[in-house]
Amino acid sequence: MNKTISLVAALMMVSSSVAAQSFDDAFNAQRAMYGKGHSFTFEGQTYTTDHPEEVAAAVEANADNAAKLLAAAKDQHAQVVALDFDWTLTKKLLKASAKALAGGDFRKSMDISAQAQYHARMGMVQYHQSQKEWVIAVPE
Amino acid sequence: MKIIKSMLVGASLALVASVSHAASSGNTLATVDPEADRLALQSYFQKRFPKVAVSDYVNGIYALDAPSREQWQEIEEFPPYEFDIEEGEELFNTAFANGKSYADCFANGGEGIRQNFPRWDEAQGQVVTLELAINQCRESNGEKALGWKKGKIAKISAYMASTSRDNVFDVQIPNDAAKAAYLDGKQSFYARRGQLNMSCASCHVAGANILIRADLPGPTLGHVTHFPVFRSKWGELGTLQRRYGGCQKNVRGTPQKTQGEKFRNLEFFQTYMSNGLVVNGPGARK
Amino acid sequence: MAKGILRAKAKAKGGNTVVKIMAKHAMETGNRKDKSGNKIAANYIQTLSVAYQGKTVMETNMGTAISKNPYLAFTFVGGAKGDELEMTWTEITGATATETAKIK
Amino acid sequence: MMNRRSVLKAVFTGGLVAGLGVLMPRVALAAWSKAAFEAETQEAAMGALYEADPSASAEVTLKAPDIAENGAVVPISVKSSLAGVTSIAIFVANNPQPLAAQFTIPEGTLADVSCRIRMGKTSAVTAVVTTNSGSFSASKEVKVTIGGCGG
Repeated sequence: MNKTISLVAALMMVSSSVAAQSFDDAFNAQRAMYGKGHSFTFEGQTYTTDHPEEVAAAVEANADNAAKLLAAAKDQHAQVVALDFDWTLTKKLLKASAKALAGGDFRKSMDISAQAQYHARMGMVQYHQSQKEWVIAVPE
Repeated sequence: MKIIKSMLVGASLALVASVSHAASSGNTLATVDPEADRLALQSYFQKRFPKVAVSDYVNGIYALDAPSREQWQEIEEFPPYEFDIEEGEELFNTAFANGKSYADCFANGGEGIRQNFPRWDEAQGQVVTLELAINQCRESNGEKALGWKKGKIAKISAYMASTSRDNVFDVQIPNDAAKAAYLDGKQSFYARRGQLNMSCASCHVAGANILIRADLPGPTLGHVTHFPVFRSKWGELGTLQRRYGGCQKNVRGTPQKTQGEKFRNLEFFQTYMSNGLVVNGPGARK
Repeated sequence: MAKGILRAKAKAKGGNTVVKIMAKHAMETGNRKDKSGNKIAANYIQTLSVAYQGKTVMETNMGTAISKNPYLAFTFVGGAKGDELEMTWTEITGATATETAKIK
Repeated sequence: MMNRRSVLKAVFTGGLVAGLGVLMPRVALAAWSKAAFEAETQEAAMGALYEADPSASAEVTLKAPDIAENGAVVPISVKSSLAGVTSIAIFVANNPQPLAAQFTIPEGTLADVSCRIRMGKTSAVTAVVTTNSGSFSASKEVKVTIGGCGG
């Protein structure tokens, strides 16, 4: 369910960006179609559909790494909160991650942290896009 | 189901794209022209719904959708907010501990003045909404401020609106500071936010009368005229800014502060867009 | 006299009287649960009857499917401006009251 | 609000209605019928009120929306051109308790009533008009949607 929502959001990010067939477009389309862990080629190069946060989380699951990822996600979240552009789900994700960490489920905590950090980062991307692009929605 | 959802959102996005032109009114303090914005918005809706009279937009979605209009008219036969107007009148006329009352805080004893709110307050250097003025009145008379979203404040606001029915909205932008607040509100209205990446305009300009899941969003023209509203969903009366918070949650964003600067500026912009239309609050909505 | 829970609009028109009544009542069905998961006890208006000059002109029995702030509209033959209607309601709890409204 | 006497009275009348119900189950018109209002199927509710199943009639007009704006407040009107109408009842088949309301129409009151009902989900809404010569009905499906923002 949550995944679907971010998928929709990702799709929408695509349609609101101006340039055609950029790497971001291709990435987002592939991601929307296949989810994470899929490979695709773009201009001769092979890429995966993982978000940077997911790549960062693809390390050994232990207390130390989980704590680091959670801290990074919280930091990113604090930045988007300061812009007044945070998404409702992120707070819940951070809580869920902390709970998993406390319960010793490091893998789960790390995956959730990655998702939370991605949300927070996208919120910031959205903020900056909104500042520039709000004008195009105004009727003439 | 999930696919349908993304398709619907996609459809409304496509519409956004089709109305995206360079606006004649600018996005800087030097170039922004509120009156041009207002006329552009009116002509946008007139082009999309040529059969709907501008004056009918005070009825929100019911100006556009006949089946829901019929149900709404049945509700308006005996609207649920009548109890709230009565209670609001009582609250309004109840004296504070110091013997003064709301009537002492407002022009014309508080009657028939809804159309002038929100207004730019030069002394305070900020936009003052009717609800803010109500609480400022309380605090200056040594009373505790009321909660912003529902209950007493909404009832008092509803009563004050009811004494102003058919008065024409006349929000003034007297100087550059006020214009800056207007511009900030305009930007808030058109800026996308939340996980669903939608702006107020996604639903209430481009998306007006287009199904978003099972709902038909109302047009922003005339949007504020009928507030506060008794929403069947709430089962009670609520203020405009309560609804703002709800909308921001609907697009999966954390709501901004009720009666904070952002929301007050948004209300300033949105009400200016409805200048020339009449007060018909309080209203009943689904 | 304290105000009751009923509001009525009764209008004499062409020999008939059109009556619209709304009651301020939550109409708890007994099917809802509160935040801690306990059932909220049913409490709704069961009956509402309207009399004009001692004669019953409408009697309504209501169930759980009636909306919050119940609404009732009907028309009876006769009635004149200034005359009074007597409206009696009874809750499932047994509480009951009679309120009046003038025909306009 | 509620005093001891009214509770006692309620218990007493409640008992009386139940007692009457046993004796003559199908004629309790004016009294609030526990059997009918608390029945969990439309069949049972109708069974408690009517001798025979009501027959569909074009002379019963049920006005209800195709799609309810909000299931919590659905405006319903029932009218009939039949002669000698004594009562009108409204049923919502898919509600937990299908009988919504029952109106007794004395002579001199028009067979034309409006009310607002709750609907938990999409359902057939049936109006039954009872006259001296039997019971007649009209039905309509009313869709209830769960909205994203409004409902």
